[in-house]
Amino acid sequence: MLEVTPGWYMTLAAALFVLGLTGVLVRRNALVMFMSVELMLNAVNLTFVAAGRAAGVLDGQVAVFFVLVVAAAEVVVGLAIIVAIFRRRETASVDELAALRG
Amino acid sequence: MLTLLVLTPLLGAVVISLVPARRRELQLPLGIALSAAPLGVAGAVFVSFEKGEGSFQMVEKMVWWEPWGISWHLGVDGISLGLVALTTLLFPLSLAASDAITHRRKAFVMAMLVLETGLIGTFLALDLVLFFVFFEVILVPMYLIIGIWGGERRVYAAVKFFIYTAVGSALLLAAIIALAVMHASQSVEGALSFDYLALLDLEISSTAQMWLFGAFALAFAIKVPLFPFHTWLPDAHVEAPTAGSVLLAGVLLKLGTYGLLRFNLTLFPEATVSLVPVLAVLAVVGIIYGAVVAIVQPDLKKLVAYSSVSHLGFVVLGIFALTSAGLQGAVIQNVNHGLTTGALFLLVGMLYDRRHTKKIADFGGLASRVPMMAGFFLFMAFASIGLPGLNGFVGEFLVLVGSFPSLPAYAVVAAFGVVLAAIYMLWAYQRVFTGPLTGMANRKLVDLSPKETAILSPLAALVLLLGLYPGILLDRTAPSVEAILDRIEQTTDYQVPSPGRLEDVFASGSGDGEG
Amino acid sequence: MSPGAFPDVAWAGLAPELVMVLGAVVLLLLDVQVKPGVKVLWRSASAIMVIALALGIWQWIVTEPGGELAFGGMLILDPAAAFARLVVLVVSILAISAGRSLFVQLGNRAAEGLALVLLASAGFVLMAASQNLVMMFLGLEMGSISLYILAGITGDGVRSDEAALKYLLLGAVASAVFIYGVALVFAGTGSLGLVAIGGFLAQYLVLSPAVLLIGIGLITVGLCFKVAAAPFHVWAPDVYQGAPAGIVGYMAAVAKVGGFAALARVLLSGFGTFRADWALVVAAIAALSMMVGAVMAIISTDIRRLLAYSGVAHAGFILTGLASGAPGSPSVWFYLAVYTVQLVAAFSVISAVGGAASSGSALSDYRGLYRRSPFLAIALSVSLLGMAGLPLTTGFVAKLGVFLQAWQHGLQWLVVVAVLASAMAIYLYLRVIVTMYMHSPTTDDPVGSDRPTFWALGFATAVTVVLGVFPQPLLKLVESAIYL
Amino acid sequence: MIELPTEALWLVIAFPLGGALLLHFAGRWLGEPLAGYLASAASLAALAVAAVAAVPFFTGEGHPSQSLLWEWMPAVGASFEISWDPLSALMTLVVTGVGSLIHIYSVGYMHGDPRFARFFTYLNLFTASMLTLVLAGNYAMLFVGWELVGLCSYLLISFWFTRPSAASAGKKAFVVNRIGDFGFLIALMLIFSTFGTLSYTGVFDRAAQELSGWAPTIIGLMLAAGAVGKSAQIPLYVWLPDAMEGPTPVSALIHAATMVTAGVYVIARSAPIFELAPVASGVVAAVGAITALWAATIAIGQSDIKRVLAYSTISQLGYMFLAVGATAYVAGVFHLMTHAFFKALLFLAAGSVIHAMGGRQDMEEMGGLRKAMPVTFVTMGVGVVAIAGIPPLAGFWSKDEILSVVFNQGGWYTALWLIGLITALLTAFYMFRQFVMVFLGKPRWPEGVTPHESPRSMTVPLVILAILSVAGGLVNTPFRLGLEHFLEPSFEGVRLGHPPEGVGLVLVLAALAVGAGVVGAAMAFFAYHRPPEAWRRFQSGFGKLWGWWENAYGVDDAYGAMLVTPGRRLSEQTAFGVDMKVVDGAVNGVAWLVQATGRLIRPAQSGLVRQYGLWFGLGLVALLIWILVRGVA
Repeated sequence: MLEVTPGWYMTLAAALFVLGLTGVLVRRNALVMFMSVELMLNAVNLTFVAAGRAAGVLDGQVAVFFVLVVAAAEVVVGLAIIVAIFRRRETASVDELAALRG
Repeated sequence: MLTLLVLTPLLGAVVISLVPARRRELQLPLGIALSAAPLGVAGAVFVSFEKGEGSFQMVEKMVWWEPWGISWHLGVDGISLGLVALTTLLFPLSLAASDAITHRRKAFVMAMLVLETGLIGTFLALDLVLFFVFFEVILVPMYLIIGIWGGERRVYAAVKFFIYTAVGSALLLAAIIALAVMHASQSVEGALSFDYLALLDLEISSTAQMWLFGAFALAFAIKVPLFPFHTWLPDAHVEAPTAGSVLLAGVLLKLGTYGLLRFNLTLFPEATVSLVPVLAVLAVVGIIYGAVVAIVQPDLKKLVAYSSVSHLGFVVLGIFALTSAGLQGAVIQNVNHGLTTGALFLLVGMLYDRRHTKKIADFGGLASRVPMMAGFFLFMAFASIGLPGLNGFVGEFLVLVGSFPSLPAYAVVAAFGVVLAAIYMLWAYQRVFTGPLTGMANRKLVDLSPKETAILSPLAALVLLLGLYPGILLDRTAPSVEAILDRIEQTTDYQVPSPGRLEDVFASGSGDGEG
Repeated sequence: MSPGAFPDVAWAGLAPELVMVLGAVVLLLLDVQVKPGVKVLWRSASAIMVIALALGIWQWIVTEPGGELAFGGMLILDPAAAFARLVVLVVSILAISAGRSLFVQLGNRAAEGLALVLLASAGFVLMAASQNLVMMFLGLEMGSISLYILAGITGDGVRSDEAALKYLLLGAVASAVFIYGVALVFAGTGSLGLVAIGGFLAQYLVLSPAVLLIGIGLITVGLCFKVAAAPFHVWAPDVYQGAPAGIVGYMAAVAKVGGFAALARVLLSGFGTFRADWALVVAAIAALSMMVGAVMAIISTDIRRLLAYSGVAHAGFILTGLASGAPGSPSVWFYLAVYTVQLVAAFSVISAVGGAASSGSALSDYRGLYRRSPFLAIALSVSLLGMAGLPLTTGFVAKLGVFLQAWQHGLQWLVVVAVLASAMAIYLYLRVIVTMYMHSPTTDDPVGSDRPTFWALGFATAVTVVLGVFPQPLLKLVESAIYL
Repeated sequence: MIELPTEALWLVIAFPLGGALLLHFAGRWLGEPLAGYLASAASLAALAVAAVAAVPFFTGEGHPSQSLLWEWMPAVGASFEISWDPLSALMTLVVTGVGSLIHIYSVGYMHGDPRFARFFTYLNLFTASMLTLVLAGNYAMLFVGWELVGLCSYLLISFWFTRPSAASAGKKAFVVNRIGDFGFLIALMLIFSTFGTLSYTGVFDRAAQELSGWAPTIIGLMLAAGAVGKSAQIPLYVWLPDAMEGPTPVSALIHAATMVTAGVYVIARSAPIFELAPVASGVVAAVGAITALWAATIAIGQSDIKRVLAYSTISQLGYMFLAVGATAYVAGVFHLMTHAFFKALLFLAAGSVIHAMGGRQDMEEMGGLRKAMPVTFVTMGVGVVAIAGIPPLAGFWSKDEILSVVFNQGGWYTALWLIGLITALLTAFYMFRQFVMVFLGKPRWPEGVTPHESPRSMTVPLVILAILSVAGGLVNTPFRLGLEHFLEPSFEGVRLGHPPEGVGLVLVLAALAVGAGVVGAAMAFFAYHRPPEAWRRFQSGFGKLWGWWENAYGVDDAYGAMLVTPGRRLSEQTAFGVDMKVVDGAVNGVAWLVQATGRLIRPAQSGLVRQYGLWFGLGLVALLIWILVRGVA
């Protein structure tokens, strides 16, 4: 039977991370972009867990909690800002936010 | 004593800053008085200077930051002595000639005094970082003087001046750092040092010498300015107020030639010897080019500015002649040019104050209306042309005769600059001062006031004194110059040419002179 | 340590941060319960900062050269951390002094703003003191999230919202990249503590360094984003331009301190043995930052964007020191200390001229500033000349130090690039000075500055000049702020 | 008899110099005529000192000596040192003697000029400068005098500077001289790099052993270049005719008697170098001969009284060049001296005429002045006869000696001799032409002009100079070589050119020279002692040639078209084309390049978050690739 080594998990995590990053780059809606960032962070979590498991230490699993908390905090702030912008401009598309440039 | 000399003007600036702004009438006279103080100190330095001594005198050294090997290290030798004296002399005179500055006068006087500290400091610094600090700091007051009190295109000129020089000195800083690091790797303790005297003992590979020489030379070439780095100069001169022009031409440009002489020749002797042709070509091109361009300048100030390019070419040629006469000529020509060109700028300024124009075409036949002014102008013009008996000749002659044995072809071409000098100066004089008096405005001109005469007279007296008895300076510079040449001879296989059959001169010289 | 026992916490060592965090909480509670005036809140926040600074100085004095681990190895209290704390606190105090009018304008949100400043400062100090990479991430986020909110705190401007969103979005991506790098390093070495990582790397030959190298790369990129080094700097001009004037200087300064402290700690104490590998990368980023920053700043017409791009160039200069390895860290700290003070001073002037809550500051608004307010013009000029690295300002000493280090450690080419970039940079600072002194103003209205701004600017100006001439005290101070 | 030590000779320079200084500062206060008297006294005092100091040479007991005044530029062996030998003594005497007379003359001539005192300041300064030149003990100090006389020449030519032509002529003189000085400077450089010194003794004592091959030739040619400028020889003579813009005493003193002979003096002084350089000597001789003929033909066509004399001076200087080029140094110096007498006389007499004619200089407006100005008439007559080379007047002796020495050189010098002979004929022709046009015939004065004899202060110098012109030649006749003997110490060790040995040949040569003079004089007399219409017919008989002479062969225009205009255009193109556009353009181009780079990458800063993300991502990927490639490799 095929053994699923930590390497598999980490490869999957890498794929997820790239997917998330691509999402940030291709999606216009700020909300979706945030979701993509969440995907990146989840990829990180998967890596942490896999690596922690491989190394036989708990640090990886512990780190995941912190990352989750941070992700939550980021989303809270992000949503607040997006809501504020949506109220003013009735759009959540980041492509319409280009007053600052040059 | 030297610390005192450097700091006196700065103290003066502090004193001026304490004068209430509403006491406007006090600012200028006080500034003149305060700038006379360093002149006094410089006089004392000059008098107590030991004549036969080639090394640094009155050395003062205080450690500034040990780990980096930086110290407040001052000293004077025959090469800096004359320039320091010139600096301290020109400041009171140019301040006295600044009546026309009415706008923000206090700031002007302060800027001038700060500038003086910077200039004196640059000439006396024996620590490369200290030198660099002064070298750069000078830019600020000069920049303000041009940019605030200058003519119509003052901002453009000021920024060009600042940027051009700053860019030039950027690589200088890198090269200075390289030297200090080199010291760390060569000294027993592995300590960094920016001390000039310590850096003299470095053993620098030929390649490194080339690079470092290049970095130093670029900074100084821009300051001199050597062709083709000269275009900031006419702009700066045209826009600068009289005092600014006087000091720019009189002293600031000398930082370049001083730097070449002080640092390039001694720190990188090998590179010096092998790069002589490059510098000599630039110098000679500058001599001819500056003169050719000066001939048709429609603006009197620009004409004098281009004449500086030509004159300083002689200085550089003298430096890279690497002969005793050439170097002495360079040193004394530094001072001479400061006196004569300073005086010419003062005169143009006085003319400008009266007529508010510097265009040659606006004048004509002034000599019959303002004979004293015309007389001084002609005197200084002839000094600048290199009339024997006046100071300009001493420098040019020493340079030409001194550079012939080592650089015959260059010396011959340079000598032609003497012809061109007569053309542009006398033609300008002819158009401005002789012929029938033209124009209503010119008819109302007033001749020099006693004060203006008093400003110009010391310069005229020095022009004559140095022309007839340059020994007053040469006696003091000769040992220092010999020391530099000795150093070059010891560290390279260069031999200062000694008199001999012309066939040998041409065989060993780098060119094949005329005929 | 038996289970259940309270971990060994170096309370004293963390006293300044505790004061700041608790102070933030107290401020918020006070605001809810007592509803004091803005002035009272501002004074309280200032008092908290000053107390924290006093404690910070005390901690600096008692810190041992080697430092000590605290919070079970999460943090390291060494001179570098202590110095970072001093810089952050001084900058914070200057910023809230000069930014008083912003908090006044925030009205009932002033407490939030002040609390966020306290939290952000605490966060970046923790980041600088982190020995554990996850802890570093937490400090980073604590500081960054506070800054995201501060960027949009006025809530009444299109541009400030945009700035906040851009900062947040890109910052979140950068954070993700950073923490992914941490995860990869963890995967490669099996530990999160930098000391342990360093030990591991010194001890074992890493057979497949790819994962580790990518990890290091990602961490570096994440932190380079925070310090706005090219090519990860694109957010900075927009954010600096859009965020409220009263707080931009602070945002820029503390993020740089935290970011560089973390970068230095990661690269020097964690991956010091890998210097041969990362030095060139860092040097390349440094060179690119210096050139791009200088060139872009030259064509900027908004003074904030100009300062942002110049900040990119400065990041390059600091990275130059960092690339020199551990011996370069004192020069990095000197640079950071003097640059952040200049930066805060410059933005304080912008805030005074354009209004504390304003977004965007066209260069043309500074025409003839000298006539409208000589004090502000001089203060800005001194800061700018300091940034330009003109001799007799701290900027020169800082640059000299960095260049010396780089030259000594084999990065001669980088020094050449750096001196050329700094020569170019002079032009852009000169442009501002020319505008202030040599152009006539469009309006003759005098510009005022309140008393705290006056003192803050006075202090910054004095520091820039006095330490520029006699930098020995500060040089001595940073000598021990070295990463081993 | 008082023995004056060489150490005291600085007084010779100091008197006129002191006079100049005094007049410079107090001239206006002293006023007319005191300033003039003072200046004359200064000049006379110098003459007195020089005369006393020269006594030992006359008695044959004197030896050349040097006295150091002070070190000037030790690095190039330049000092202020006075060298006192027969040659400098002779020059000093000529300068102070003729100079004093011209000073006195000027008191009358410059009467009423608003800048009376200033004129004498310059005159005194000139005397001091010229004395510096001739008394110098080394080439550097000689160059001081050399240039200072140029300065004075400049100042005095453009003395009436409100006239544009005067201002322009002064500048032209200085600039053209500078071109010659360029050569002179090179000569000094060559000398210094060979000998390590510039002092005469140092150079001449070692000349034979240090100079070899082409070295002496090139030094000689370069010295000659300087001399060509100062002594107005082809191709640099063009400044001298224009120099006539100056007051006439100036023309007499500077542009006839003294300054312009400095070139001859320098070559004579450098005889030990030319001794080693026969080619250089030959060039000098050829230049001199051609100039003599060239200028003489031009002189024929001039109608301005002073221009005739100016071209005559150029021509006579050509004789002197011919002499020194033929190593007849003594003859050259001899002609220098006699020429100083009679040419100063001619100029002063012309000045007297101009004075009488109310400033008019056109000879066509003169005529018949014989009766109105008897003294001037007689004295000028003496001068004309002297210059025409008619015995026993001064000009005959010197010119004859030159021609016979040149003839004796043989070879191609014979051709030069022939040129000299033709020139002698032409000289007599144009001088008599002038004399006839001015003094004889019927008056052609314009209305309102009533010529009168000049005041005593002007006529007395005329008379004295006339006497000198008559008797001056007697110092060196084939019967008694007084001057040659006198100058012997100065030319010790130098082979001097000599006239042929045989008495018969000498007499034939002399007869030919005299014959040429007489023929020329007679031709002039017959052609011009007639009504103006007749001369015009005579002149038109020459066809185009006359036009060329009148127009001085158009050399000025040619120089203008070939040198001045292109030079100016070059300068303009350099200044406004190269300098502004290329050199400064490059500087501004660098600045533009930086900005252009900025504008090029500015679009990256689009303000679009996703694009920012893209840059971030690209940077990240690039970095990772680099790390991996490096790490794995």
